[in-house]
Amino acid sequence: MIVSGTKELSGSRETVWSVINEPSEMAKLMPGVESFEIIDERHWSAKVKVPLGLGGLKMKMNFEKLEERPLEFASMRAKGQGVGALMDMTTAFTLSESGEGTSMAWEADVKIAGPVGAMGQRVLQPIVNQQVTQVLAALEKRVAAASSGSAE
Amino acid sequence: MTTVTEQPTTTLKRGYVGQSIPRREDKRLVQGLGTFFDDVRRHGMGYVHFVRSPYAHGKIISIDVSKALELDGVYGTLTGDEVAIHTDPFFEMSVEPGGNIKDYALAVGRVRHMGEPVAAVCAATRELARDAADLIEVEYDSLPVLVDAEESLKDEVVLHDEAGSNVVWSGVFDWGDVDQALAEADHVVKIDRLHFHRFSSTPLECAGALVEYDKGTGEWTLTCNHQMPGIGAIWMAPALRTGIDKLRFVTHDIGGGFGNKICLHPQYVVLCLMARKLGRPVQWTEWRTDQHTANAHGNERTFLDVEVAVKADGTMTGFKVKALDDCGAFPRYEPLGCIIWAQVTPGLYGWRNIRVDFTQVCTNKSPASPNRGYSRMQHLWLTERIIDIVATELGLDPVEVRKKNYVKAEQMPYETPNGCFYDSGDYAAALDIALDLIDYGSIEERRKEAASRGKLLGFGIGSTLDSGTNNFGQSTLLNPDLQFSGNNEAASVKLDIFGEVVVTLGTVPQGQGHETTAAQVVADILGCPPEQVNVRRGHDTWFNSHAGFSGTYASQFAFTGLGAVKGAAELVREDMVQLAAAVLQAPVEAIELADGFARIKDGPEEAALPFMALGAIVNANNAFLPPDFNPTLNHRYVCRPYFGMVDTEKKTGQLTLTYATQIHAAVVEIDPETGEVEIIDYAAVDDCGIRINPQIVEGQVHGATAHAIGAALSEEFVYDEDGTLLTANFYDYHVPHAMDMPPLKTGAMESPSPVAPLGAKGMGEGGGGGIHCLGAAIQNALAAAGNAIVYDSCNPPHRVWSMLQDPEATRANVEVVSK
Amino acid sequence: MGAPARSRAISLEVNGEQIELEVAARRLLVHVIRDDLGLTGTHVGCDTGNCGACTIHLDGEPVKSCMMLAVQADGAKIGTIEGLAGDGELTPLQQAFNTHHALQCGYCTPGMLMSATALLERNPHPTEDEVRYALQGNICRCTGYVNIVEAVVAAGGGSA
Amino acid sequence: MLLREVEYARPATVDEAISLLATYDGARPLAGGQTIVNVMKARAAAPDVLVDLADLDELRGIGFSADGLLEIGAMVTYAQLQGSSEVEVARPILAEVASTIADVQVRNRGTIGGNVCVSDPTNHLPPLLTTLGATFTIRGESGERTVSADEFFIGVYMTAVGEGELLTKIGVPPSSGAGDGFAGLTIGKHGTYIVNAAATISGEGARIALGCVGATPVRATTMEERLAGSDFTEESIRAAADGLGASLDPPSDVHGSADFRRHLAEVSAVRAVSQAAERRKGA
Repeated sequence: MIVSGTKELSGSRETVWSVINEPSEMAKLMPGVESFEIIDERHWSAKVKVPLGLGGLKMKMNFEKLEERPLEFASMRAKGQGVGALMDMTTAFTLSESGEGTSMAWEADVKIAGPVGAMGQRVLQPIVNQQVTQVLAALEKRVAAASSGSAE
Repeated sequence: MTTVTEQPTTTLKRGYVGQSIPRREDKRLVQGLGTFFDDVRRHGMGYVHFVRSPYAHGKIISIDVSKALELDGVYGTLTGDEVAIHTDPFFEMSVEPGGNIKDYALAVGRVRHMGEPVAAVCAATRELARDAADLIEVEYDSLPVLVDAEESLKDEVVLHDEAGSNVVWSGVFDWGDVDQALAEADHVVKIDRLHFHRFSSTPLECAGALVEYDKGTGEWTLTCNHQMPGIGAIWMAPALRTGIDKLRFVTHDIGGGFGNKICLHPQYVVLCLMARKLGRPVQWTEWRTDQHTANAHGNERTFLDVEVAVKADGTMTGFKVKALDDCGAFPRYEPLGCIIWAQVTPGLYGWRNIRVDFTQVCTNKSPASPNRGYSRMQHLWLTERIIDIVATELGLDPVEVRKKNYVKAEQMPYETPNGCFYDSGDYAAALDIALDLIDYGSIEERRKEAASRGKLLGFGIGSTLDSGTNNFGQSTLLNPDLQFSGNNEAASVKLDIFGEVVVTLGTVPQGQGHETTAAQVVADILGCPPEQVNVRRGHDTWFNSHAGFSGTYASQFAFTGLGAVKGAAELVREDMVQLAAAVLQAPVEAIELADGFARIKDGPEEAALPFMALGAIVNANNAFLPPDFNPTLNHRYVCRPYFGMVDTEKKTGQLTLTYATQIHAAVVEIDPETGEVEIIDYAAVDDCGIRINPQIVEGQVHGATAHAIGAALSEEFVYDEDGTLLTANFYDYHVPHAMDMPPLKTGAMESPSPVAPLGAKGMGEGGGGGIHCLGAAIQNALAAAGNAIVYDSCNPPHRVWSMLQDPEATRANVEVVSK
Repeated sequence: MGAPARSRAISLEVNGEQIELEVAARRLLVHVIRDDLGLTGTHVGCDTGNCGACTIHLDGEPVKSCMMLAVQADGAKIGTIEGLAGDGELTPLQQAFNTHHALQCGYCTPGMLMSATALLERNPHPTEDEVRYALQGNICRCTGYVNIVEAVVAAGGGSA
Repeated sequence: MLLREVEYARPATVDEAISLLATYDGARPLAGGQTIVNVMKARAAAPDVLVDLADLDELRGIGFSADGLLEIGAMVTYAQLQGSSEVEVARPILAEVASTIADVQVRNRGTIGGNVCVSDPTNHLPPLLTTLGATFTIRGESGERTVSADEFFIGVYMTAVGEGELLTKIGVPPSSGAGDGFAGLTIGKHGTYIVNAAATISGEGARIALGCVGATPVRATTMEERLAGSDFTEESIRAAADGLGASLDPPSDVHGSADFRRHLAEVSAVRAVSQAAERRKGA
């Protein structure tokens, strides 16, 4: 499943880059992160509990930075394993200047395997969309805060 | 020149046989007093849970069980590495390349389908075992996934390195001269592609076993629900490097099998190893999701490049086809499916020129396993599709074209182009009964009435055969080196000290009512009421009479199962008659057995011995009998049907023995806006020769029909491109419930089998009649809305809707070349 | 107010007998019935609550015992298949299942009987459609439902 | 089939329940359990604490508010809806739709509150309650609030009921001469919906909501506008539905492609509206 979109952010490319390219910053944006660990420059891991109305879906996620061109492009791979589910996601962000702010084009290729993947297929896309919406909303806030912070 | 094999038969006095006696199994089952494997407990037993692969294809990088072992209450674990050390790969039936495949009880180094067992853990409770399984860390590297048989054939990705190819088996079957038939035909109808989908009978009780190991003797006891322990032991004993008698299979009641409980040997071997490793009884109960993802799917088959030779008058003289069978990740019972279909090569039709180019491949899906109508159903679907597509394309009447092409009653016994003998039957007469039941005469009127309500009405026929009793010699048509031929089954009958008749069976019933029908047969032979006959429940390979391929499969109980019962009962009868003659001092000819007595025919009333007296004399009071007279009242009989040898060059021979006929007819209404298919009339006519118990026969017809209706309209194992099974539970894999099933009308004929011991033919599997007649009925209904061709055996609303949206896409599949 | 706990002492009336036991909160009622109480007539046929083989009576109404935690049943009256025929005397419905060949492997039968018994208590003379509606939550893979429906209708005095 | 460890509490009052939900991390209410127990069996989503609402009789009532609103407690089962004389009088469509949810056993346990709080896109009641103009009363430690369906359904498995809160009742306006309809395509009879549509026609016009085509019920607003002042003939209803499918972005799955769902959305909407119009005439 491929989900993609473009988000206009009211912050400079430097600000946006600093948020999305800093694992610990990114961790704050993701819903349900319970713990976070940086292994090395290119690898980090997190324990997440995807919050759903029925209770959390617990997963252990491993992230790997794949490619980066500062201020312009970054891609990473996230592999998550929970009980009966396995997630493999490759995401890429492309930043460009857009007036005062930054335009961020993003794309994610998400694969969910395992029995839970089979059970949840009809709700998977909406759930992924929900998560993405939450991340983007948090990102918007964070960038806004960082921008106003730097302006002070 | 082959001739029909005459089986030794005696005329059976029909008394209880032929009656719908209520089943004796029922009394315990309706009170919840049946004993299924999961009902059995042992002191100190542990529960096993499997860790299963979430990947359809991947390398196993590492397995770490340490955290699981730290958990309180965990008894131990087992991984593929240990399995590879302590067992040998299972015996493969194929020649190369499939024969080189190494199939172990747990994944060794690589996973090849989603849900494949990778490790096992045993703990004090079911819940703990699953907790522990969650703690086992397995690291995988994913590999490219094959979910399409045609992709598999390219061998760009190979599942089994040791085989070097995804092809399990391939070969050409060529009977008659199809090229000449096509050359001489007035019309050649070409069909590019037909697809028979994946589904299975999904017995309501999942698989499982309780396994105990006796360290002193090296023996394992499996309290289980294997439906064919004979073959189970043949697979397991060599893998476990032990003797076949070290494996004792015990079954009590089994919650349905339908062939799906034949390939349980991988899981059972894990349980055997675990029981031995831990020195305690271990128990495993499969869950539904596991059964769907990783146990037993029916064979999926794609038919390519079909060409049918048709004469101007509608006579079909032959066809050729490329069949591509998808058996999933491991062959297991395969490649037997590459030949079993040949038992019904021409279907019900008289065409003599048939060429089938058959290839079977592995894919990253659940392994296949025999499934009610195993392998024949797929082929019969092809023949029925051919008939209806030819009829549609050439404007022939589906009833008339069938009657014209059916093998005729006067041709029976009929030798098929590949040397099988259709023993008896009158297909056209059976069709007439079915047509009457659905009021065929009113179809056009009903079609108009439905149209006035915006519905598309369609009518269809499915004509099939259920071939009963396997000749395992057909496996040598796949692999001449196999040392298999023929078949046999055992039973024992004895008269006990208090005059009870005790019967044990070699068969392993899962709902077919063997306790009842065997009692009917024995009662008639011994002259007592069936209540006096105790047919022991279940099966125990140590104590029941048991033969090499003992089990319940291949629609063969009526022949070999009851044949063995009959043989053993007749031996006991002979003893009883001789004993009575000796005691009553009358000639043997003067003795009759009736009403629980041995007596002198037309003799005085007191010249009679109750069975109890006979039993007591032999078992407790026999000193007065002369030394050279030793009636035992205790006999075992092995029924060995005679098949003769198959011809591996010509690929001909008697592959089976009896052919029951099923003619199904259905009327459906399609809602063109949603693609929903509603069955508004359904009739199933069965001719299985002598019906031992008509009510049980009818029950089998109902059940086989329900399976076929489910398969035709909703049951489908669908995989996505990553090899994830999308229909892994009863939400998405929809089996018909009471509101989905239409009322069924049934009809019966009795064309006694001239070859079977009781004139009765195996009939439990049916032939998938519903799949054929519903496909035909849907095509018939769609004729008024673009004339789409039904190309798939499963037609849920979305598929019917797309056929309505783009009938041309389906029509592009078919071409008629007329001369 | 009781704080959340991983196990709980519960009391059940099972087939007329009062039972007290301590159960883990996570355990399904069906497992407690089968494994702890030894009433193995209640079966498990799926893991998603579709098949109805585990149907029991909870305070007189049919429910699926695999879709309930045992702790939820605290204080309830439970009826299982073993309680239908007192002293081995089959109920008319059980008898009708035998007469009409309404079972083959017998695995779905207990759940089917519990659903049908509840129907007949509410509606002693159901029509065929009413029977099919009442049994929709019970999957049978052997019979095609034909004889089951017939047996229930017959037990209600009708003919299907 | 085998659940993770979980803690269980069975409060005697609504306040206790709310307090438990607010106090314990990962606590979730347990109503009929016909979804959540299943999900826990798969170990998919896993609450840490279950707060069983079984003893909260306050949530089991069906009655009328002072201003005539039909009030249904969150713990009212589908079977109760089927048998309720209040529902029969005030809004019979609720009983009619409830009678097609799953099967007898599930209807004996499953609740209206559970159905909406799960907010599964294939559930029956979210689109129905959306067209009926239902209100949802949510209570938390800081008090009670009442929201509309549009505010209530937030996403898949997500509703306006926040942590430490409980849905207590659902208010449904009585028919008052309105006609209600419900249609769609299921997997087998009374099975899971592939697409469904609910419609209500009253003096104020038509309200139409679609299920299974998005995370939450989707209002067919264009169709509603086109039907303003309509005579509700079959032609006019079909004309109003034209293009509805194209406006949607439904998911694809094994039971239907996005295109099939778009098509079914139109068909279901037409059928639901026709049924509603017919019933309004008959009322």
